[in-house]
Amino acid sequence: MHKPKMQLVASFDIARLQYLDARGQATQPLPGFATPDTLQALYRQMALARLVDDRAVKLQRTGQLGTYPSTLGQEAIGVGVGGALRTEDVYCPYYRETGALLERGVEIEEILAIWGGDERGQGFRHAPRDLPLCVPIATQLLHAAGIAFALKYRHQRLDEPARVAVSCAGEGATSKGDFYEALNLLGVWQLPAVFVINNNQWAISVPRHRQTATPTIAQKAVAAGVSALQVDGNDVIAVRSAVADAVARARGGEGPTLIEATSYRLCDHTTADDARRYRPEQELHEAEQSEPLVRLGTYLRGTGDWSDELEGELQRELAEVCERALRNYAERPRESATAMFDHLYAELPEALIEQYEELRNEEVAP
Amino acid sequence: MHKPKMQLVASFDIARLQYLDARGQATQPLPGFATPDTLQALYRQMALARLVDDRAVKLQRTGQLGTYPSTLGQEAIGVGVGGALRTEDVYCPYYRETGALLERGVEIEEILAIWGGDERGQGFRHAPRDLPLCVPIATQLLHAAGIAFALKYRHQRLDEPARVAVSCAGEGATSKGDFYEALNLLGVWQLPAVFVINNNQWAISVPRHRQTATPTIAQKAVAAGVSALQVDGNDVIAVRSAVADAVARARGGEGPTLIEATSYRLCDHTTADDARRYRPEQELHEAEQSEPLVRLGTYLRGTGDWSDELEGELQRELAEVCERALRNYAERPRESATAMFDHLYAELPEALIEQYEELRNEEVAP
Amino acid sequence: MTAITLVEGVTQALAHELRRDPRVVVFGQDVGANGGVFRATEGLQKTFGEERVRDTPLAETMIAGIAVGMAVQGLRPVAEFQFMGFIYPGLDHILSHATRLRNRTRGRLSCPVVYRAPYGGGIHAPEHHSESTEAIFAHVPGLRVVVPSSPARAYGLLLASIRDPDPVLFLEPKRIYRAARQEVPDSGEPLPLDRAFVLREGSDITLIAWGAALRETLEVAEELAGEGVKAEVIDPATLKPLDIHTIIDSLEKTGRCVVVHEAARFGGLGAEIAAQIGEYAFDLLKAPVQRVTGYDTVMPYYQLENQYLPDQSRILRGVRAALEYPR
Amino acid sequence: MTAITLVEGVTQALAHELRRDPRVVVFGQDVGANGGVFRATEGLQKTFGEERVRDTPLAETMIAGIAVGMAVQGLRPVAEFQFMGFIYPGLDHILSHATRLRNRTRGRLSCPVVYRAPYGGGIHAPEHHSESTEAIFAHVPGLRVVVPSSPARAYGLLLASIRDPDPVLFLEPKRIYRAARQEVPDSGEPLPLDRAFVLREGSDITLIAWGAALRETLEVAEELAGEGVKAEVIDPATLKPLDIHTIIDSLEKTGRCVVVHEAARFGGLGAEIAAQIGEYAFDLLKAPVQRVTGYDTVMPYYQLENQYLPDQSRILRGVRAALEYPR
Ligand SMILES: Cc1ncc(C[n+]2csc(CCOP(=O)(O)OP(=O)(O)O)c2C)c(N)n1
Ligand SMILES: Cc1ncc(C[n+]2csc(CCOP(=O)(O)OP(=O)(O)O)c2C)c(N)n1
Ligand SMILES: [Mg+2]
Ligand SMILES: [Mg+2]
Repeated sequence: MHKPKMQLVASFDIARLQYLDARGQATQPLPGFATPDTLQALYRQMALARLVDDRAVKLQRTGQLGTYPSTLGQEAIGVGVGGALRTEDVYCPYYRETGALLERGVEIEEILAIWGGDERGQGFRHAPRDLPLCVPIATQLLHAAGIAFALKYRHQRLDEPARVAVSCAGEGATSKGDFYEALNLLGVWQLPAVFVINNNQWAISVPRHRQTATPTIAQKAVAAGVSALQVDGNDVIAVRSAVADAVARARGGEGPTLIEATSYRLCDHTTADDARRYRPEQELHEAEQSEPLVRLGTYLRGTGDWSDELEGELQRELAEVCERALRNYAERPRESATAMFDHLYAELPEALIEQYEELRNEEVAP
Repeated sequence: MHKPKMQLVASFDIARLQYLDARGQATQPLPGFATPDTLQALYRQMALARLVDDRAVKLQRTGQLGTYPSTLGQEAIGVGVGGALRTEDVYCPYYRETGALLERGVEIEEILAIWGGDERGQGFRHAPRDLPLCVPIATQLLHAAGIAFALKYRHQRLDEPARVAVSCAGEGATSKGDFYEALNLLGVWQLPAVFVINNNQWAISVPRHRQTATPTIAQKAVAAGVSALQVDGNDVIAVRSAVADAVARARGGEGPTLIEATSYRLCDHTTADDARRYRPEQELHEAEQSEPLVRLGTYLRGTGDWSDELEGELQRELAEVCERALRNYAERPRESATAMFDHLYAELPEALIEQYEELRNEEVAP
Repeated sequence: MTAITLVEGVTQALAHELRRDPRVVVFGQDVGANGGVFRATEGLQKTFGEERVRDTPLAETMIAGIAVGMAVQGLRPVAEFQFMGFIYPGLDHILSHATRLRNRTRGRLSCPVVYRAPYGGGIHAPEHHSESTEAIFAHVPGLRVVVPSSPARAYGLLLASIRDPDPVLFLEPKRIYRAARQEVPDSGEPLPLDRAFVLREGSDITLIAWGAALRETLEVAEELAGEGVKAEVIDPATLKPLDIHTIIDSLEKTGRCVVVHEAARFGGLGAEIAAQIGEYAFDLLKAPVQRVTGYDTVMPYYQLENQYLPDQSRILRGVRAALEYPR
Repeated sequence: MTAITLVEGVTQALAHELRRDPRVVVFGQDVGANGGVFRATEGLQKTFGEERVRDTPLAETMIAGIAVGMAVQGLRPVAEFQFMGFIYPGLDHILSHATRLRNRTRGRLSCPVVYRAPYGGGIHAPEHHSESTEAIFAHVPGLRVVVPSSPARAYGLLLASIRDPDPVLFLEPKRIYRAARQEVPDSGEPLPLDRAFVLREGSDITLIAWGAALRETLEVAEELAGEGVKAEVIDPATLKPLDIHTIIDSLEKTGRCVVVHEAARFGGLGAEIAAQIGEYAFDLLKAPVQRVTGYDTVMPYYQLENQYLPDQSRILRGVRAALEYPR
């Protein structure tokens, strides 16, 4: 085949950020925020997320909770993202989000209620503006784009402070049109939004290499003219730093960012899944070597900022936090069946009153 | 903001192909196929497409045709693409396709019938395997992906010859999830398909720069791990050569290609549109300077392979061809109303017989 | 004050709300400089600027999805689908999110969005440009489905839809976009979203139709009047939630009913209306409810579209069947 | 031969067709090594290879769209949507293309595709995992909508669906995927797609239900038998095209009818069935057709799902209303 002469019209690079390697060694000077206090706080939140997930899985196993998606091994992403936002920013979660939700102030019992089949869990008492957990894959990214437009609009036209919309999704979600349509809009409308992809290598049983042919997820931003980078998603410092920078740029009107955080799903997809059916043992064992919690712990012990004693105290404290939450979850009052009508519309339309009555009568006298 | 050290993980380039510049001068040695005969044939087909579009628009203006989308100024894309396929390949058109359809053997009266509100036009007597014209934007790209899988499957498992699925869409279509989902699948399943984007700079009234932030459309393939290039879409030699190479690679099992062909819509979006409402006059005039037909004509005259005399002959011949087609279109028998049921299912279900009878009785005695 | 068309009623309502409420934003394909392919947003971008009247990229899932995000964050988005035939990629966000966010969060969040789309056939358009699949959306809990049939109702119902705190699908019968003119003062007065409109009073038979089909239905009522048959014509206008009471009240007088719609019959809204009449007016019914509808086949290309759409003669046949029952 | 469950009936039918016809390909999310989240494709990839039993990327529009392309080019695609709650992005390709290609090309091309999806509630699943929106699809001309309610019908109807020359939506009632076992020989014998099944004969009242709701419906019929009330139970199974004749024949005997479905009432298929009964059996009806259905609200999270779903007591109340009419 003849090789014609061609003219170069565009070039793109994808870069990767890491501060702590898998062995907990710093690979470069840490960012300014990484004081011992902050790092200990990040460690605590990751440990809490892990404990909450562990308790939730046990609740499911004992029939006290429905299907539950653990974040085991991916705690650095949720905690790194959640911690990088301001309270007034708007977070648009997917469903595998323990760390980020805790950072946003969502209560453990709210998280449990959601997976316990109770909409009231989505009430997010302390994160009233954030979107609820979202199950249909990638749809939250379009909501985040719309929210980013609203925030920009309200900042520019209604003199409100500059705020940012941040959303997370899995790497599988990046195969869905919603992801691309949202990203393309962020680019062309230059919206104040940051998308973080939790690339945990699996979409239930579908491995990353069967999801897409691209060597990175970050490069998908090239299709939308959006800046992007890849971070070591098991390095909470890298995640926190990359998200904080991206959020600052978005807030400053410098446009959106796509961040790929590479990690690994050390757990089953959900409690309804059995990963042994499809996941190579060997791959799992290797992945366990670079998990985020041990990594940060090793680093902190190296700098003398962590110890068995502190670890013991922490675990005792977190255990109490969880017990309290589990009690609240167990003891919450049952919701009346008519609640399924109470929030369907702002006001119950006349056409539905008959059905509402029927349901209420059922409940009082089944 | 501190600038951390980052590691480069991926790089991508987008290149552009051109053989004839806007003034009809060769910018590099022409590819092997570009003999005077072939170039004259390409010139003829572009001239025919232009004449068909012209006649169709006149038919619409005189109430003899419905809404019609002309390809004025974009003839090199359709003709360049259509001519690069083998008969047994499968073409998946969108709706702005005069040149490609003619190349595929679709009859002028079939094209007219479609826009004349008659499904029989989609019968494609001489292109029985190709998909019909497709109106919902970008959907045909997913059909092409499915067809490419079928062709690969039938080649590998049913010992059929290696065939390729080729599809076209506008640059506006690249904003739709279907485009991205299809492209991603081509990449990860390595399907024998070629997507060609007619970047005519406008999606009805929406200019390219409001459609996406990317400097090129070709780079969108980076999101799918698919190879891509940009071609001068007003240079029929470049289009034909790029598509032929991509089709050959696909046929040889070397995977899919995305080709962006840059052009300009010198006409209204359709006969239902009035581009003066939104399109800058100046931009139109500039674009007219680089249209494909004059460009190739100038080149051929330069090499002594074209002349006023040949042009006169050609126009006379093409006029006749069109008149014949218009006559056939005008004289085609009316279709019976019950046709709307005849091809709904392979066999009319019992449940529909009553409605079928009702319709038939209506028709005989309205 | 000059008389305006239905599509101008839409424009007038959009302009009124854009002026009244800074949270209102209008967006879709070609709604800006082009004023929409049917000119429903004519001049709005010039008056209210590109931030508030915006062209979007070509992606219906996106249009449906970002509207949810905008609404949740305190805007009043009015999203246009260029034709109903292209709304389907947006269904997921309408059905899974717009209509569920309030319920999902037990009232913490809400989604006051209006999705507009021209719908219906009869304008000799290309394929997919003549859809009327309102029944698909009317089945979705939490949604309101509104169809105006006059300039005044287009204006008043769109005002109400934009101000409504919940998601509304607003379907505009494009065949009658310019069919009639009417004086519609820009009063800012909304029309109720929970009341059917009795367009003509009568005691012999009840004719129910919405959108463009009302044209032929009213003509048939007029023709019947000539024969001394008094037909009552009802426009539900808000197809969901449906005001069945007005319909039942009419059946009390007439005992006979014909429902007319362009959409395919099977699973169309004529079925729901007939079913509710059977439930609430069983003893009043003197004849089966007649459904005069599009056939259960694909909307044909335009050469055959008039054979597909219910016309006066088919409506009249339905009326006769209802009047002459039992034979 | 051992007795199998409904989901195993699905697997057996898929395996049979994969073996019989080299053009058959099965694909969807997690259908390969994982055998589907409900194990409907268990073991198929091992037996038939990755080309024929394929995991797809996570994109439902793509799944719906490529199936069209495969079918047009002579394959027999069987596409799985993991849950009906995630099918909506695929609606456009089902409604605009799969069901229209044959008609659009006047018979030149056809689209023999089967879209499978587990549907219905009652398994304590997360949000969007309990949808039953069959009415949306049953309104689409050119589609077949099939719902099995036993292992044998799952097997026979799926065989027929795969061999059918036109697009079929095959909805699998996941609540009863493993509820009962039945001996189902792998005979390759399909069941008809145009006939309703009379599951129980009776002369006092006609109960119509499909999918999982048949369980409670049959229990109610049994309970009624104890009271000396003979209920006839009909499973339409093929919801579109609907075999109304079998239903009317039953009404000839009973004159009373209750339709049961999980889906929301408004615009649900109960309405279409009630409307057709009104049209074809007006004089036979001794009481209004009773619709016992899900409420017109969003399917709740699982704590309240059993209050949402029609249960024996609600079905029984419908039966009493039909039997005791007029009071
Ligand atoms: C639209 C849609 N399709 C299918 C599903 C079922 N499903 C739930 S999670 C999942 C895999 C998601 O993988 P990924 O995006 O990588 O996120 P992860 O679970 O790995 O964090 C699938 C297919 C869904 N929830 N939504
Ligand atoms: C899904 C969908 N949305 C909207 C339309 C209406 N429409 C027809 S053509 C068009 C613009 C397409 O622009 P582009 O993709 O650039 O192709 P071009 O017409 O410029 O060749 C639009 C919005 C459609 N046909 N399909
Ligand atoms: Mg994943
Ligand atoms: Mg274009």
